[in-house]
Amino acid sequence: MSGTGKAKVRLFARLSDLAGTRETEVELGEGLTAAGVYQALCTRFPALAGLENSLMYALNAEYVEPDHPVRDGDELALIPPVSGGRDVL
Amino acid sequence: MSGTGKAKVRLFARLSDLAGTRETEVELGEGLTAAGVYQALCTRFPALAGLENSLMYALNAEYVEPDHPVRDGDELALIPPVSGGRDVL
Amino acid sequence: MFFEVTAEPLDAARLVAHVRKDEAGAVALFYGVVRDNSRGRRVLYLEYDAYPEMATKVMRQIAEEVMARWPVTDIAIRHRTGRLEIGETSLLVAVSSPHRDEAFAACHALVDRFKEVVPVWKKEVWEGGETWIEGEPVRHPETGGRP
Amino acid sequence: MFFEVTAEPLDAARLVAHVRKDEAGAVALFYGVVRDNSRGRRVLYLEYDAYPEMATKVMRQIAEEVMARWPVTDIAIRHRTGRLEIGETSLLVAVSSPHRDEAFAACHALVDRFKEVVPVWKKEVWEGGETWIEGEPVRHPETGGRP
Repeated sequence: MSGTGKAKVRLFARLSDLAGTRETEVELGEGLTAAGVYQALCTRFPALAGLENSLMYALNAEYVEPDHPVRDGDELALIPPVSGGRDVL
Repeated sequence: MSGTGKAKVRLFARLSDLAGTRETEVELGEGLTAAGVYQALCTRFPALAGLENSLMYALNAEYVEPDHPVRDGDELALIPPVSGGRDVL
Repeated sequence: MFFEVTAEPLDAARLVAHVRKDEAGAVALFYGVVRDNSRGRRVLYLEYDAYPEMATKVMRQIAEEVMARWPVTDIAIRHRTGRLEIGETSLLVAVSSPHRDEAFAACHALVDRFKEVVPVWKKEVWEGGETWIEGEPVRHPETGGRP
Repeated sequence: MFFEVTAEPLDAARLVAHVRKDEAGAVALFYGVVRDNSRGRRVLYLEYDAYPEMATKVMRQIAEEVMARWPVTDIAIRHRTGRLEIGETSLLVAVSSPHRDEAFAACHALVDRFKEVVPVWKKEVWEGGETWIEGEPVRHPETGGRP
Protein backbone atom coordinates (compact mmCIF):
# COMPACT_ATOMS: atom_id res chain seq x y z
CA MET A 1 0.00 0.00 0.00
CA SER A 2 1.23 3.49 -0.73
CA GLY A 3 0.93 6.02 1.99
CA THR A 4 2.78 8.93 3.44
CA GLY A 5 6.50 9.13 4.22
CA LYS A 6 9.54 9.92 2.17
CA ALA A 7 11.18 8.48 -0.92
CA LYS A 8 14.63 9.10 -2.30
CA VAL A 9 14.70 10.12 -5.98
CA ARG A 10 17.76 9.63 -8.15
CA LEU A 11 18.41 11.54 -11.34
CA PHE A 12 20.88 10.64 -14.06
CA ALA A 13 22.47 11.99 -17.21
CA ARG A 14 20.39 14.73 -18.83
CA LEU A 15 17.91 14.72 -15.94
CA SER A 16 20.57 15.46 -13.35
CA ASP A 17 21.95 18.22 -15.56
CA LEU A 18 18.45 19.72 -15.91
CA ALA A 19 17.67 19.49 -12.21
CA GLY A 20 21.15 20.46 -11.07
CA THR A 21 21.20 17.55 -8.65
CA ARG A 22 21.63 13.79 -8.72
CA GLU A 23 19.50 13.04 -5.71
CA THR A 24 16.58 14.50 -3.84
CA GLU A 25 13.76 13.51 -1.52
CA VAL A 26 10.02 13.74 -1.93
CA GLU A 27 7.25 13.68 0.62
CA LEU A 28 4.81 10.99 -0.37
CA GLY A 29 1.15 11.89 -0.50
CA GLU A 30 -1.48 9.17 -0.21
CA GLY A 31 -1.46 6.84 -3.24
CA LEU A 32 1.48 8.51 -4.98
CA THR A 33 2.78 6.62 -8.02
CA ALA A 34 6.15 6.70 -9.80
CA ALA A 35 4.73 9.04 -12.44
CA GLY A 36 3.14 11.11 -9.67
CA VAL A 37 6.50 11.58 -7.99
CA TYR A 38 7.91 12.77 -11.33
CA GLN A 39 5.05 15.29 -11.65
CA ALA A 40 5.68 16.52 -8.11
CA LEU A 41 9.37 16.95 -8.95
CA CYS A 42 8.52 19.03 -12.01
CA THR A 43 7.05 21.66 -9.71
CA ARG A 44 10.32 21.87 -7.83
CA PHE A 45 12.51 21.52 -10.99
CA PRO A 46 10.55 23.01 -13.91
CA ALA A 47 13.33 22.06 -16.35
CA LEU A 48 12.32 18.43 -15.89
CA ALA A 49 8.82 19.00 -17.29
CA GLY A 50 7.62 17.41 -20.52
CA LEU A 51 9.66 14.22 -20.40
CA GLU A 52 6.87 11.78 -19.42
CA ASN A 53 6.82 10.09 -22.83
CA SER A 54 10.48 9.11 -22.80
CA LEU A 55 11.01 8.47 -19.08
CA MET A 56 11.15 5.10 -17.42
CA TYR A 57 10.95 4.43 -13.71
CA ALA A 58 12.96 2.14 -11.50
CA LEU A 59 11.92 1.41 -7.95
CA ASN A 60 14.68 0.04 -5.76
CA ALA A 61 16.71 -0.68 -8.89
CA GLU A 62 14.00 -2.58 -10.79
CA TYR A 63 12.03 -1.25 -13.75
CA VAL A 64 8.39 -0.59 -12.80
CA GLU A 65 5.28 0.72 -14.51
CA PRO A 66 4.56 4.48 -14.26
CA ASP A 67 1.51 3.74 -12.12
CA HIS A 68 3.45 1.67 -9.60
CA PRO A 69 2.95 2.98 -6.04
CA VAL A 70 5.89 4.51 -4.20
CA ARG A 71 6.24 3.73 -0.51
CA ASP A 72 8.08 5.17 2.44
CA GLY A 73 11.81 4.44 2.20
CA ASP A 74 11.73 3.53 -1.50
CA GLU A 75 14.39 4.64 -3.92
CA LEU A 76 12.85 5.87 -7.16
CA ALA A 77 15.06 6.48 -10.18
CA LEU A 78 14.02 8.47 -13.23
CA ILE A 79 15.56 6.65 -16.20
CA PRO A 80 16.06 8.62 -19.41
CA PRO A 81 16.45 6.59 -22.60
CA VAL A 82 19.76 4.73 -22.63
CA SER A 83 22.15 5.29 -25.49
CA GLY A 84 21.01 2.27 -27.50
CA GLY A 85 21.18 1.86 -31.22
CA ARG A 86 23.65 0.83 -33.89
CA ASP A 87 25.60 4.03 -33.92
CA VAL A 88 26.66 3.92 -30.34
CA LEU A 89 29.71 1.75 -30.30
CA MET B 1 58.34 -25.25 -67.80
CA SER B 2 59.05 -28.19 -65.55
CA GLY B 3 62.38 -29.86 -66.01
CA THR B 4 65.09 -31.49 -64.05
CA GLY B 5 66.68 -30.21 -60.88
CA LYS B 6 65.71 -30.45 -57.24
CA ALA B 7 62.74 -29.39 -55.15
CA LYS B 8 62.45 -29.15 -51.41
CA VAL B 9 59.46 -31.00 -49.94
CA ARG B 10 57.94 -30.08 -46.59
CA LEU B 11 55.78 -32.41 -44.52
CA PHE B 12 53.52 -31.44 -41.64
CA ALA B 13 51.43 -32.94 -38.85
CA ARG B 14 50.45 -36.55 -39.56
CA LEU B 15 52.57 -36.65 -42.72
CA SER B 16 55.76 -35.73 -40.91
CA ASP B 17 54.96 -38.31 -38.23
CA LEU B 18 54.41 -40.95 -40.94
CA ALA B 19 57.56 -40.06 -42.87
CA GLY B 20 59.68 -39.47 -39.79
CA THR B 21 60.92 -36.18 -41.22
CA ARG B 22 59.65 -32.66 -41.79
CA GLU B 23 61.69 -31.93 -44.87
CA THR B 24 63.30 -33.76 -47.74
CA GLU B 25 64.47 -33.21 -51.30
CA VAL B 26 63.37 -34.82 -54.55
CA GLU B 27 65.10 -35.02 -57.91
CA LEU B 28 62.73 -33.70 -60.52
CA GLY B 29 62.13 -35.80 -63.58
CA GLU B 30 60.92 -34.15 -66.79
CA GLY B 31 57.35 -32.83 -66.42
CA LEU B 32 56.99 -33.80 -62.78
CA THR B 33 53.83 -32.42 -61.13
CA ALA B 34 52.97 -31.81 -57.47
CA ALA B 35 51.04 -35.09 -57.35
CA GLY B 36 53.94 -36.78 -59.13
CA VAL B 37 56.36 -35.64 -56.44
CA TYR B 38 54.00 -37.11 -53.83
CA GLN B 39 53.98 -40.43 -55.70
CA ALA B 40 57.77 -40.39 -55.87
CA LEU B 41 57.92 -39.75 -52.14
CA CYS B 42 55.65 -42.72 -51.43
CA THR B 43 58.36 -45.00 -52.83
CA ARG B 44 60.82 -43.57 -50.34
CA PHE B 45 58.30 -43.34 -47.47
CA PRO B 46 55.72 -46.12 -47.98
CA ALA B 47 53.75 -44.95 -44.92
CA LEU B 48 52.70 -41.89 -46.94
CA ALA B 49 50.87 -43.96 -49.56
CA GLY B 50 47.11 -43.78 -50.07
CA LEU B 51 46.57 -40.16 -49.04
CA GLU B 52 46.03 -38.67 -52.51
CA ASN B 53 42.33 -38.04 -51.94
CA SER B 54 42.80 -35.90 -48.85
CA LEU B 55 46.08 -34.18 -49.67
CA MET B 56 46.47 -30.64 -50.94
CA TYR B 57 49.61 -29.15 -52.44
CA ALA B 58 51.28 -25.82 -51.89
CA LEU B 59 54.05 -24.59 -54.12
CA ASN B 60 56.19 -21.85 -52.60
CA ALA B 61 53.50 -21.31 -49.96
CA GLU B 62 50.53 -21.01 -52.35
CA TYR B 63 47.87 -23.65 -52.88
CA VAL B 64 48.19 -25.25 -56.36
CA GLU B 65 46.40 -27.93 -58.35
CA PRO B 66 47.78 -31.51 -58.12
CA ASP B 67 48.83 -31.32 -61.76
CA HIS B 68 50.83 -28.13 -61.27
CA PRO B 69 54.43 -28.56 -62.51
CA VAL B 70 57.26 -28.46 -59.99
CA ARG B 71 60.46 -26.69 -61.02
CA ASP B 72 64.04 -26.57 -59.89
CA GLY B 73 64.36 -24.71 -56.59
CA ASP B 74 60.65 -24.89 -55.74
CA GLU B 75 59.38 -25.64 -52.27
CA LEU B 76 56.51 -28.10 -52.37
CA ALA B 77 54.41 -28.69 -49.25
CA LEU B 78 52.07 -31.62 -48.74
CA ILE B 79 49.07 -30.24 -46.88
CA PRO B 80 46.90 -32.67 -44.91
CA PRO B 81 43.36 -31.53 -44.08
CA VAL B 82 43.39 -28.74 -41.52
CA SER B 83 41.49 -29.16 -38.30
CA GLY B 84 38.34 -27.35 -39.51
CA GLY B 85 34.86 -27.91 -38.29
CA ARG B 86 32.59 -26.81 -35.46
CA ASP B 87 34.08 -29.05 -32.86
CA VAL B 88 37.55 -27.63 -33.01
CA LEU B 89 37.49 -24.58 -30.87
CA MET C 1 29.40 -14.42 -13.58
CA PHE C 2 30.79 -11.00 -12.94
CA PHE C 3 29.19 -7.59 -13.52
CA GLU C 4 30.62 -4.24 -12.63
CA VAL C 5 30.34 -0.52 -13.19
CA THR C 6 33.55 1.26 -12.33
CA ALA C 7 35.34 4.56 -12.78
CA GLU C 8 38.65 2.69 -13.20
CA PRO C 9 40.16 1.78 -16.58
CA LEU C 10 38.84 -1.60 -17.73
CA ASP C 11 41.19 -4.57 -17.56
CA ALA C 12 40.37 -7.08 -20.31
CA ALA C 13 42.81 -9.73 -19.10
CA ARG C 14 41.06 -9.92 -15.74
CA LEU C 15 37.68 -10.38 -17.41
CA VAL C 16 38.95 -13.14 -19.67
CA ALA C 17 40.65 -14.89 -16.75
CA HIS C 18 37.30 -14.79 -14.99
CA VAL C 19 35.28 -16.47 -17.76
CA ARG C 20 37.93 -18.94 -18.92
CA LYS C 21 37.07 -22.48 -17.85
CA ASP C 22 38.69 -25.81 -18.71
CA GLU C 23 35.62 -27.00 -20.63
CA ALA C 24 35.35 -23.79 -22.69
CA GLY C 25 37.17 -23.84 -26.02
CA ALA C 26 36.14 -20.36 -27.07
CA VAL C 27 36.08 -16.90 -25.55
CA ALA C 28 34.52 -13.95 -27.38
CA LEU C 29 35.43 -10.55 -26.01
CA PHE C 30 33.89 -7.27 -27.10
CA TYR C 31 35.43 -3.85 -26.52
CA GLY C 32 33.33 -0.73 -26.85
CA VAL C 33 35.86 1.99 -27.56
CA VAL C 34 35.49 5.78 -27.60
CA ARG C 35 35.83 6.89 -31.19
CA ASP C 36 36.80 10.25 -32.54
CA ASN C 37 33.61 10.97 -34.48
CA SER C 38 29.87 10.58 -34.12
CA ARG C 39 26.99 11.74 -36.29
CA GLY C 40 29.42 13.64 -38.50
CA ARG C 41 31.03 15.57 -35.63
CA ARG C 42 34.54 15.35 -34.26
CA VAL C 43 34.26 14.11 -30.68
CA LEU C 44 36.67 15.46 -28.05
CA TYR C 45 35.80 13.05 -25.26
CA LEU C 46 32.86 11.23 -23.69
CA GLU C 47 31.34 11.33 -20.27
CA TYR C 48 29.51 8.24 -19.00
CA ASP C 49 26.92 8.28 -16.27
CA ALA C 50 25.31 5.19 -14.75
CA TYR C 51 23.00 3.95 -12.04
CA PRO C 52 25.53 1.40 -10.83
CA GLU C 53 23.46 -0.72 -8.42
CA MET C 54 20.72 -1.13 -11.02
CA ALA C 55 23.10 -1.50 -13.96
CA THR C 56 24.76 -4.56 -12.44
CA LYS C 57 21.35 -6.04 -11.65
CA VAL C 58 20.14 -5.54 -15.24
CA MET C 59 23.42 -6.94 -16.60
CA ARG C 60 22.75 -10.09 -14.61
CA GLN C 61 19.22 -10.27 -16.03
CA ILE C 62 20.39 -10.04 -19.64
CA ALA C 63 23.16 -12.55 -18.93
CA GLU C 64 20.52 -14.96 -17.64
CA GLU C 65 18.40 -14.39 -20.75
CA VAL C 66 21.42 -15.21 -22.92
CA MET C 67 22.38 -18.28 -20.88
CA ALA C 68 18.86 -19.62 -21.28
CA ARG C 69 19.23 -19.35 -25.05
CA TRP C 70 22.80 -20.53 -25.74
CA PRO C 71 25.04 -23.12 -24.04
CA VAL C 72 27.36 -20.54 -22.58
CA THR C 73 29.92 -21.39 -19.90
CA ASP C 74 30.37 -18.00 -18.27
CA ILE C 75 29.78 -14.27 -18.79
CA ALA C 76 31.44 -11.14 -17.45
CA ILE C 77 30.59 -7.51 -18.20
CA ARG C 78 32.20 -4.26 -17.09
CA HIS C 79 31.31 -0.69 -17.96
CA ARG C 80 33.32 2.36 -17.13
CA THR C 81 31.93 5.72 -15.99
CA GLY C 82 33.27 9.25 -15.92
CA ARG C 83 35.33 11.02 -18.54
CA LEU C 84 36.78 8.78 -21.26
CA GLU C 85 39.24 9.92 -23.89
CA ILE C 86 39.31 8.81 -27.53
CA GLY C 87 40.55 5.22 -27.72
CA GLU C 88 39.65 4.30 -24.16
CA THR C 89 37.43 1.31 -23.50
CA SER C 90 33.95 2.02 -22.16
CA LEU C 91 32.52 -1.51 -22.24
CA LEU C 92 33.89 -5.05 -22.06
CA VAL C 93 31.69 -8.11 -22.58
CA ALA C 94 33.34 -11.53 -22.27
CA VAL C 95 31.62 -14.84 -23.01
CA SER C 96 33.10 -18.32 -22.79
CA SER C 97 31.52 -21.43 -24.27
CA PRO C 98 32.53 -24.89 -25.44
CA HIS C 99 32.36 -23.87 -29.13
CA ARG C 100 32.86 -20.68 -31.03
CA ASP C 101 29.44 -20.11 -32.63
CA GLU C 102 27.70 -19.76 -29.28
CA ALA C 103 30.42 -17.50 -27.91
CA PHE C 104 29.98 -15.10 -30.83
CA ALA C 105 26.19 -15.20 -30.84
CA ALA C 106 25.85 -14.76 -27.09
CA CYS C 107 28.43 -11.98 -26.91
CA HIS C 108 26.77 -10.07 -29.75
CA ALA C 109 23.32 -10.48 -28.19
CA LEU C 110 24.62 -9.28 -24.82
CA VAL C 111 26.08 -6.11 -26.30
CA ASP C 112 22.82 -5.40 -28.15
CA ARG C 113 20.74 -5.96 -25.02
CA PHE C 114 23.16 -3.96 -22.94
CA LYS C 115 22.64 -0.92 -25.13
CA GLU C 116 18.86 -1.34 -24.91
CA VAL C 117 18.25 -1.76 -21.21
CA VAL C 118 21.24 -1.18 -18.95
CA PRO C 119 21.00 2.24 -17.25
CA VAL C 120 24.21 3.77 -18.56
CA TRP C 121 24.27 7.07 -20.45
CA LYS C 122 26.78 8.77 -22.66
CA LYS C 123 27.45 12.46 -23.18
CA GLU C 124 29.35 13.43 -26.30
CA VAL C 125 31.51 16.50 -25.94
CA TRP C 126 32.69 18.22 -29.09
CA GLU C 127 34.21 21.57 -29.96
CA GLY C 128 31.74 24.13 -28.64
CA GLY C 129 29.01 21.85 -27.36
CA GLU C 130 27.88 18.64 -25.76
CA THR C 131 24.82 16.42 -25.69
CA TRP C 132 23.50 13.40 -23.84
CA ILE C 133 22.89 10.62 -26.35
CA GLU C 134 19.44 9.15 -25.91
CA GLY C 135 18.08 6.29 -27.93
CA GLU C 136 14.62 4.82 -27.87
CA PRO C 137 12.87 4.85 -24.51
CA VAL C 138 14.09 1.90 -22.48
CA ARG C 139 12.09 -1.24 -23.05
CA HIS C 140 11.31 -3.47 -20.16
CA PRO C 141 13.91 -6.28 -19.96
CA GLU C 142 11.30 -8.95 -19.28
CA THR C 143 8.37 -8.00 -21.48
CA GLY C 144 10.40 -6.46 -24.32
CA GLY C 145 7.80 -3.69 -24.53
CA ARG C 146 7.29 -0.47 -22.69
CA PRO C 147 5.71 -1.19 -19.34
CA MET D 1 47.21 -5.77 -40.42
CA PHE D 2 49.27 -8.23 -38.47
CA PHE D 3 49.54 -12.01 -38.90
CA GLU D 4 51.83 -14.33 -37.00
CA VAL D 5 52.50 -17.93 -36.12
CA THR D 6 54.59 -18.22 -33.00
CA ALA D 7 55.69 -20.72 -30.36
CA GLU D 8 55.37 -18.00 -27.69
CA PRO D 9 52.29 -17.53 -25.48
CA LEU D 10 49.81 -15.21 -27.21
CA ASP D 11 49.45 -11.68 -25.89
CA ALA D 12 45.90 -10.39 -26.43
CA ALA D 13 46.64 -6.86 -25.25
CA ARG D 14 49.28 -6.42 -27.95
CA LEU D 15 46.86 -7.58 -30.64
CA VAL D 16 44.12 -5.23 -29.48
CA ALA D 17 46.55 -2.32 -29.29
CA HIS D 18 47.48 -3.10 -32.87
CA VAL D 19 43.93 -3.00 -34.29
CA ARG D 20 42.58 -0.16 -32.13
CA LYS D 21 42.21 3.04 -34.16
CA ASP D 22 40.62 6.37 -33.26
CA GLU D 23 37.80 5.90 -35.78
CA ALA D 24 36.96 2.38 -34.58
CA GLY D 25 34.29 2.19 -31.88
CA ALA D 26 34.29 -1.59 -31.60
CA VAL D 27 36.84 -4.35 -31.24
CA ALA D 28 35.84 -8.01 -31.36
CA LEU D 29 38.45 -10.42 -30.07
CA PHE D 30 38.23 -14.19 -30.29
CA TYR D 31 40.27 -16.61 -28.18
CA GLY D 32 40.58 -20.24 -29.21
CA VAL D 33 41.40 -22.02 -25.97
CA VAL D 34 42.57 -25.57 -25.31
CA ARG D 35 39.74 -27.38 -23.62
CA ASP D 36 39.87 -30.44 -21.44
CA ASN D 37 37.66 -32.67 -23.57
CA SER D 38 37.04 -33.51 -27.19
CA ARG D 39 34.84 -36.09 -28.87
CA GLY D 40 34.00 -37.53 -25.47
CA ARG D 41 37.61 -37.99 -24.39
CA ARG D 42 39.54 -36.26 -21.65
CA VAL D 43 42.34 -34.33 -23.34
CA LEU D 44 45.73 -34.05 -21.60
CA TYR D 45 47.26 -31.45 -23.89
CA LEU D 46 47.45 -30.39 -27.53
CA GLU D 47 50.30 -30.13 -29.96
CA TYR D 48 49.98 -27.63 -32.84
CA ASP D 49 51.97 -27.85 -36.04
CA ALA D 50 51.97 -25.22 -38.79
CA TYR D 51 53.52 -24.18 -42.05
CA PRO D 52 54.28 -20.70 -40.75
CA GLU D 53 55.33 -18.87 -43.96
CA MET D 54 52.25 -20.11 -45.75
CA ALA D 55 49.92 -19.72 -42.77
CA THR D 56 50.62 -15.99 -42.48
CA LYS D 57 50.10 -15.61 -46.24
CA VAL D 58 46.73 -17.38 -46.11
CA MET D 59 45.71 -15.37 -43.03
CA ARG D 60 46.32 -12.23 -45.07
CA GLN D 61 44.19 -13.64 -47.91
CA ILE D 62 41.22 -14.38 -45.67
CA ALA D 63 41.62 -10.97 -44.01
CA GLU D 64 41.40 -9.35 -47.43
CA GLU D 65 38.29 -11.40 -48.26
CA VAL D 66 36.68 -10.17 -45.04
CA MET D 67 37.70 -6.55 -45.57
CA ALA D 68 36.11 -6.65 -49.02
CA ARG D 69 32.84 -7.73 -47.44
CA TRP D 70 32.57 -5.64 -44.25
CA PRO D 71 33.70 -2.10 -43.41
CA VAL D 72 36.44 -3.26 -41.09
CA THR D 73 39.15 -0.92 -39.79
CA ASP D 74 41.90 -3.42 -39.01
CA ILE D 75 42.56 -7.12 -38.44
CA ALA D 76 45.23 -9.04 -36.53
CA ILE D 77 45.60 -12.81 -36.14
CA ARG D 78 48.07 -14.91 -34.17
CA HIS D 79 48.29 -18.67 -33.80
CA ARG D 80 50.52 -20.54 -31.43
CA THR D 81 52.40 -23.74 -32.19
CA GLY D 82 53.97 -26.48 -30.08
CA ARG D 83 52.62 -28.05 -26.92
CA LEU D 84 49.67 -26.21 -25.32
CA GLU D 85 48.19 -27.09 -21.97
CA ILE D 86 44.50 -26.99 -21.07
CA GLY D 87 43.37 -23.37 -20.79
CA GLU D 88 46.12 -21.94 -22.96
CA THR D 89 45.22 -19.82 -25.97
CA SER D 90 45.94 -21.31 -29.39
CA LEU D 91 44.35 -18.62 -31.57
CA LEU D 92 43.61 -14.91 -31.30
CA VAL D 93 41.62 -13.03 -33.92
CA ALA D 94 41.09 -9.28 -33.39
CA VAL D 95 38.92 -7.07 -35.58
CA SER D 96 38.24 -3.36 -35.19
CA SER D 97 35.49 -1.47 -36.98
CA PRO D 98 33.45 1.72 -36.58
CA HIS D 99 30.40 -0.22 -35.33
CA ARG D 100 29.84 -3.42 -33.45
CA ASP D 101 27.84 -5.51 -35.93
CA GLU D 102 30.64 -5.57 -38.48
CA ALA D 103 33.26 -6.32 -35.85
CA PHE D 104 31.32 -9.39 -34.72
CA ALA D 105 30.45 -10.60 -38.22
CA ALA D 106 33.96 -10.16 -39.57
CA CYS D 107 35.64 -11.75 -36.56
CA HIS D 108 33.34 -14.77 -36.69
CA ALA D 109 33.88 -15.18 -40.45
CA LEU D 110 37.65 -14.94 -40.00
CA VAL D 111 37.69 -17.69 -37.39
CA ASP D 112 35.53 -19.92 -39.61
CA ARG D 113 37.76 -19.32 -42.64
CA PHE D 114 40.88 -19.78 -40.55
CA LYS D 115 39.78 -23.27 -39.57
CA GLU D 116 39.03 -24.12 -43.20
CA VAL D 117 42.14 -23.00 -45.02
CA VAL D 118 45.05 -21.93 -42.84
CA PRO D 119 47.74 -24.65 -42.72
CA VAL D 120 47.74 -25.28 -38.97
CA TRP D 121 47.17 -28.73 -37.48
CA LYS D 122 46.25 -29.98 -34.06
CA LYS D 123 47.19 -33.22 -32.33
CA GLU D 124 45.07 -34.27 -29.37
CA VAL D 125 46.90 -36.20 -26.72
CA TRP D 126 44.87 -38.15 -24.22
CA GLU D 127 45.53 -40.89 -21.67
CA GLY D 128 47.08 -43.72 -23.70
CA GLY D 129 46.91 -42.26 -27.19
CA GLU D 130 47.03 -39.35 -29.55
CA THR D 131 45.68 -38.35 -32.94
CA TRP D 132 46.07 -35.59 -35.50
CA ILE D 133 42.68 -33.95 -36.01
CA GLU D 134 41.85 -33.69 -39.68
CA GLY D 135 38.73 -32.08 -41.05
CA GLU D 136 37.55 -31.89 -44.61
CA PRO D 137 40.28 -31.66 -47.23
CA VAL D 138 41.40 -28.05 -47.52
CA ARG D 139 39.37 -26.01 -49.96
CA HIS D 140 41.10 -23.52 -52.13
CA PRO D 141 40.94 -20.06 -50.52
CA GLU D 142 40.09 -18.35 -53.81
CA THR D 143 37.75 -20.75 -55.57
CA GLY D 144 36.10 -22.20 -52.46
CA GLY D 145 36.28 -25.65 -54.05
CA ARG D 146 38.92 -28.29 -54.27
CA PRO D 147 41.43 -27.32 -56.95
